[in-house]
Amino acid sequence: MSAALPLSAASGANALLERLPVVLRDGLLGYLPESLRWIVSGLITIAALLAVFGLLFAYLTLAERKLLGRIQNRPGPNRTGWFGLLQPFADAVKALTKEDIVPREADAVLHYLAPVVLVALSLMGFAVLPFGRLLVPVELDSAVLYFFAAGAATELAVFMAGWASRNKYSLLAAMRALAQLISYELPLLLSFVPVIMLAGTLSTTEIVTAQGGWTLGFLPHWHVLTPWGFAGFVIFMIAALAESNRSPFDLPEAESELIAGHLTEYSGFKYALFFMAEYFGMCALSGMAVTLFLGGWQAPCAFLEFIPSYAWFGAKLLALLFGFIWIRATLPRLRMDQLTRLAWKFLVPLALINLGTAAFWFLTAGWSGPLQLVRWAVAVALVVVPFLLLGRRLTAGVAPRTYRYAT
Amino acid sequence: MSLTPEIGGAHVRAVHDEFHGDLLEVSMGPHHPSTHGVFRMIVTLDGETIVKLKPVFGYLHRNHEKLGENTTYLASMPYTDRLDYLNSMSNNWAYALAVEKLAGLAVPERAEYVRVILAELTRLLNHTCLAGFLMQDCGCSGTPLMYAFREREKILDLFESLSGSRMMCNYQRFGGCRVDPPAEWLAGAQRLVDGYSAFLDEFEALLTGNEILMARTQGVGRLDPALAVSAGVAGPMLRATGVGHDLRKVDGYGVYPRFEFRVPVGAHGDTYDRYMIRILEMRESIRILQQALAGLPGGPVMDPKAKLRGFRPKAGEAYGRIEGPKGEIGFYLISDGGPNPYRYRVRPPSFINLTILEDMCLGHTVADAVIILGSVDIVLGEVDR
Amino acid sequence: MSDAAPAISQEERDELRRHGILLTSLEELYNWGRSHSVWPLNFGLACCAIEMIAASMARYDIARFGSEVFRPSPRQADLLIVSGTVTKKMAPQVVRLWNQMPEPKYCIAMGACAISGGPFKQGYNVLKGIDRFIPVDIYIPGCPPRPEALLHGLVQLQAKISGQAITGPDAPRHLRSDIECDCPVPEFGAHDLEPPQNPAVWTPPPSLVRPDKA
Amino acid sequence: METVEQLRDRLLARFPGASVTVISNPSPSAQHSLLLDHAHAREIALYLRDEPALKFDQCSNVTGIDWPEKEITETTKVTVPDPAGGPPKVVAQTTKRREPGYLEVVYHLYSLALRQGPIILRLRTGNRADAVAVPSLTPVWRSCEFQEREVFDLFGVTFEGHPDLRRILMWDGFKDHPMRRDYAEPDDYEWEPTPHGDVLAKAKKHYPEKPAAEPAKEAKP
Amino acid sequence: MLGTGLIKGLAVTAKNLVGSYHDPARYTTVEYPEVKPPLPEAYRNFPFLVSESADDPMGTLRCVACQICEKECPPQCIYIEKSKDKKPDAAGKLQIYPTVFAIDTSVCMSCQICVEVCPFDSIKMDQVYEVATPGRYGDLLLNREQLAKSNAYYHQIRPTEAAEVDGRLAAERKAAEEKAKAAAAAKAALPPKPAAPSPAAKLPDESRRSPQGEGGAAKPPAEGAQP
Repeated sequence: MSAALPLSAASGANALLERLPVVLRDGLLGYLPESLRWIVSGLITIAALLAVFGLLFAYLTLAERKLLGRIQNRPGPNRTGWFGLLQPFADAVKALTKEDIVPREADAVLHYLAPVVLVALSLMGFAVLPFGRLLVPVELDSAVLYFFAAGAATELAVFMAGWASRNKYSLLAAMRALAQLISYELPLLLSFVPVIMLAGTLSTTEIVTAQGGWTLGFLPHWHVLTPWGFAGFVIFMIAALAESNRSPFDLPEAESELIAGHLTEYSGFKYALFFMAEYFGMCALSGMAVTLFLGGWQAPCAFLEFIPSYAWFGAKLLALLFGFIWIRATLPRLRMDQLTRLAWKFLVPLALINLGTAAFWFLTAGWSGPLQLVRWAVAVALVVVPFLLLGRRLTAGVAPRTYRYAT
Repeated sequence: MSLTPEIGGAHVRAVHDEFHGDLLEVSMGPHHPSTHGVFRMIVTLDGETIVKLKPVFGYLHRNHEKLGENTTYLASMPYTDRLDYLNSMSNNWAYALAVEKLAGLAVPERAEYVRVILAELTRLLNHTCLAGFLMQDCGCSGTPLMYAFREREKILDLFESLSGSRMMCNYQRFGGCRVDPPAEWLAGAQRLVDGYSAFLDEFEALLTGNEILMARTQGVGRLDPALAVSAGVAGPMLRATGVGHDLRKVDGYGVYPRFEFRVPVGAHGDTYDRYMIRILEMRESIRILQQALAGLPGGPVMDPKAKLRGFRPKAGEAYGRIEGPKGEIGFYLISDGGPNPYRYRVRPPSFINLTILEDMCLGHTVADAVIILGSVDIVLGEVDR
Repeated sequence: MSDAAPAISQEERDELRRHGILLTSLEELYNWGRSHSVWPLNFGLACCAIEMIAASMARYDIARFGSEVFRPSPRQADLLIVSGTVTKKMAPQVVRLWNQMPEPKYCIAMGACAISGGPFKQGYNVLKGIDRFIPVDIYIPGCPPRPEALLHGLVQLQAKISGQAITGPDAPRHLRSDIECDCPVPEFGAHDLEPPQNPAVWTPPPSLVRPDKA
Repeated sequence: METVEQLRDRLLARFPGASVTVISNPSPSAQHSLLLDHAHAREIALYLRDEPALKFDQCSNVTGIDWPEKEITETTKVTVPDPAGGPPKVVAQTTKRREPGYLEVVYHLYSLALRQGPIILRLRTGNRADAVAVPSLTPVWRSCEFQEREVFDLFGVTFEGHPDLRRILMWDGFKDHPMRRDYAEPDDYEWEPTPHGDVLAKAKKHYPEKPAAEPAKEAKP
Repeated sequence: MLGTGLIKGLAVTAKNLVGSYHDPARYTTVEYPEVKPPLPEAYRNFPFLVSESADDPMGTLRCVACQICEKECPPQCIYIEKSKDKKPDAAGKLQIYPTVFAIDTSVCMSCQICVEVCPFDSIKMDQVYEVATPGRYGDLLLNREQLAKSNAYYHQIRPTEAAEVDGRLAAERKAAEEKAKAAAAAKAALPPKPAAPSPAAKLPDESRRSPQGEGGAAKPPAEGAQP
């Protein structure tokens, strides 16, 4: 963990809660010889991450099932333990004890490696996320680059899974996964280039710090509240949906088309690992979105700062995860060619134009008074007009229809 | 740069000839989440584009016709429930109609009205479920299907309180209906019909204007009207191509000529049209139901001359058909004067509608094939019998 | 475990109990996990499949039991609900699906057709009960059974799983070495399936329940 | 719409060499049908489809019927002169003749354009064993494709000119034609608690010997 | 504009999510094992045999083993064996009774045709659906003892229909008694015949069994007493 940043206007209670995780860790480390501290500190961080996000994964599956249920007018799991709270553990026990089948024809090594690699890679992203003011597992200067490099590699694991299974459906899914990877990596990266441009850094901590402060005490300086930031955030989230293979971009495991896609030949705990990796990836990308656009661990209003920073991070993360689930409950799936077309012909140009908008915003930072209004109007127009034009071209030939009646 | 490019078969084949890729043969089904039962398609793929599709039938061939020839006329009635198991009431009616034609039985007026009410409720049920299943095929995570089944349960409650069974109603009899619907049942039906438009509005708000859905379905699986007619395609699928053919209007069986309703027809014959025609048909069914419930006459629901047991029509043959929710469902019966039909044949609409499945799917992708099949609206009990 | 060991000395009994306590709690955890997370295969055959779908819908909501995760791939499923008529053309596929499922796995024969061929049993292409080829845990008669009946069957199955022991004669199939878990897939013959039943799974009843008609 | 007789006359006028017979239907439905010969069947079908006054553009239903060989006992009353010279006696004479069996394919045609129908066409095979071919009407109406395959599968009628004549409902290696009336299904009724009729006869073979003490189980206490 | 349809859809799901907490129309689950849904009177699952008294179900079965249901049952799941002797039924008339009456519920298709064709109102449809069992042979083939349920039970599950049936049976019995009395008066020398040798041969007129009576719907009482 990085050295503690100076606490600005923090009260005593805030400081205690804020420091609690670090204090606990340091208290543990105090009993160890100096030479071991660095490694044990790392292990503690990893353990804490695994515990928190492991639990989050468990309850996210439950939350998804219950929310889907509620949206569909039913309660969802509610019988295993009080309020269904033990359901994830029952699933875990079952998955752990389930027979593990490796098809005879499959490439046994790759078949085994794919879920392991996938989970490992999706966990790597967490290393650079600033979970709180004092909670950054690894402070890297090029944290954002590292994060997306690790994230991009997950699709290779999906491809591994699809290829190694020697199943036609898995193979189709693997091809889809690769095409999706190549298509959506670009808008994903382009969407946050403006953030880096404006913050002038690749370090996640500094990006969060750059979003600190409030106008009038309640309007935070988050990137999402600027025209380019909003556009970037939306593009980022769409691309994140695709990167984490979530509906409406869950083409690699499209249930109604490809059985279970790349997962078709996986059983037992290996399957659970895939599931875990999907949720980890979703959490990591949401965390990155929080960091880049939603002000990271910053509180939305000045007077709410007494709540510890990691709680704010968690709340924002959960809000985005709820969005993932809500979208999954509503939208149908895109087709492969539509998916790539959406990326290349809509999101990429939009992200590029957004780069220009951000540049305009950056150059006009000094404008004030009535010029501030002009600045906003131009920036909003730079976002909305391309969206409308590109949107119209994207949906050309697709429109609600009117019908006639026979005699 | 639209989401639905023109993917014609010829174009695709030309491209394929240019870059000789290896073709991949995939067997979809008989266990596949979106073949709507135990249907199987052997699909030859170039990349993800379909260059050949051969349907394989028979995984639910449970010898309906043979059993029909070995049992009495009456005993076949519960078997017709299990033909198209979503729409037992319409199947019952089609079979009863064919037998009534064969034996020359008359049906009391009240029974005709009750039959119309039940057939239109069945149409609502079937089209609602189809819309839900189609959305499921498009990749929705169950939500539209849940809403569809929420309404289905309400209709099934009505069926259950009238006939005793949720799905297998076994309700129609030769020369009338088994049970006279009591007043409270009719009131319940009226409540359901009154509330159905609101459900349809909500369902349409959920999906009809959805850009993803429109992009997925518009221009996908086009069907040419001439081919549709030649291939015997019937029902909403035929009307989606622009042919305004509805047996309720053409044959005017039952008391349908007394009701005012319109027949929606599509212009493109694609999957979206097939979906929308069904939505619009449900709105027309609601109109028919309102009229039928308002105009239901009194009297018996059973022809007093009709016999339950020992039913032996004179030798001869008859083909009776009605406009079922899936298309023209017909029964062809030959009597040799005995208690069992000599020949008992079902004209299964969903089986015949599948004739042109390959024509519709060529040049599209696997994802499209799934929704094209979904929009054909098959029930395997009827396809394979 | 401790009760199941008669005719041994007290020391041995204590010794066993010491192991037994551990064994019993593991067993409980294992059975609890298995019984509360029964994921069915997304596999419908005929009419009963519609009621099976209805059971997963809002009115009945099989999700309350943790079983709404209908997996489309047999590799991830625990429960095969044979929901409808199994025809002879379909029977090999069903057996294949069963073999593809990883242990522990369960089978529910839902509806008359799956149990005995039901109303269609006299058809030439209808298998007279899926228990001719694969072991069935729970039978749910009805044509089709109500969704509540399926839920009742599921509760019965959960109870059955909870009652199983890890070792001994009560152990589930997959934990016993004397039972072959893979079922041979029948082949299409010229007139019928070959073989028409799997003798390892299916045995005719020991004596006739019904006296012969005079 | 024209009556069947008018239609027959029209067809005979148009196709002089053809044989078109009206098969009348005594039932109240009064759906009479036309029996066509093989040589002209497809031409006549095309004519029915394309002739502007008829336009039977949809073949709704195709099915087969099995008419097995029948033994017909006819009783005729013959007046026999009494050889003894008495008044001639009326004697009932029974003659038995075997009517050969055949398979029949029935097509129900409707016109969507003119909203008329049905016209029912029938084609008959020579016998049930070797001469089981009829011309396929799939080139005329696409809807016959699967339905003729079904008739081939279940009845064993072969359709000449069908593009893809394979079994459709049963598996490929299946040998029998189960909808024929003399089809004997495989005996697999080992366990039948409540069989009747044919099934009972089959099931009985599988019943074990009845134990002597057994009947008391369900008998009245 | 691109996206309006998506947002409309999201609004519908959001409405349902919120509605599930306060609107009963948007939360339709019946929590089955604890809450059992009320079954409509017409609901049918498997047949049972009506006996007049609960104490002696085998002695008071209404069934006279006429075997009509056995013949008419579409999947042929009923098996009946007639008795060789006769014994008095509830009305005191000597009747043949079934020594064996078995229904294979693993075959039964719940079609209710046996109920419709039964001229003696002796077989009715039960409403028990919780019949899942791990045993294949023992639990699914129901014999006479398992099938017999009392008239009181019938009244409990189908009050309207049972009352109607009772009324009709009482009228029939009364008419039969009067007829017997009249016959006895006319032919005082001859003792009244208790029962026909074969009940099947002396079935009541079929038209009486107009099929409307079966669904629990209101139906006028049988058209007059038997002549």
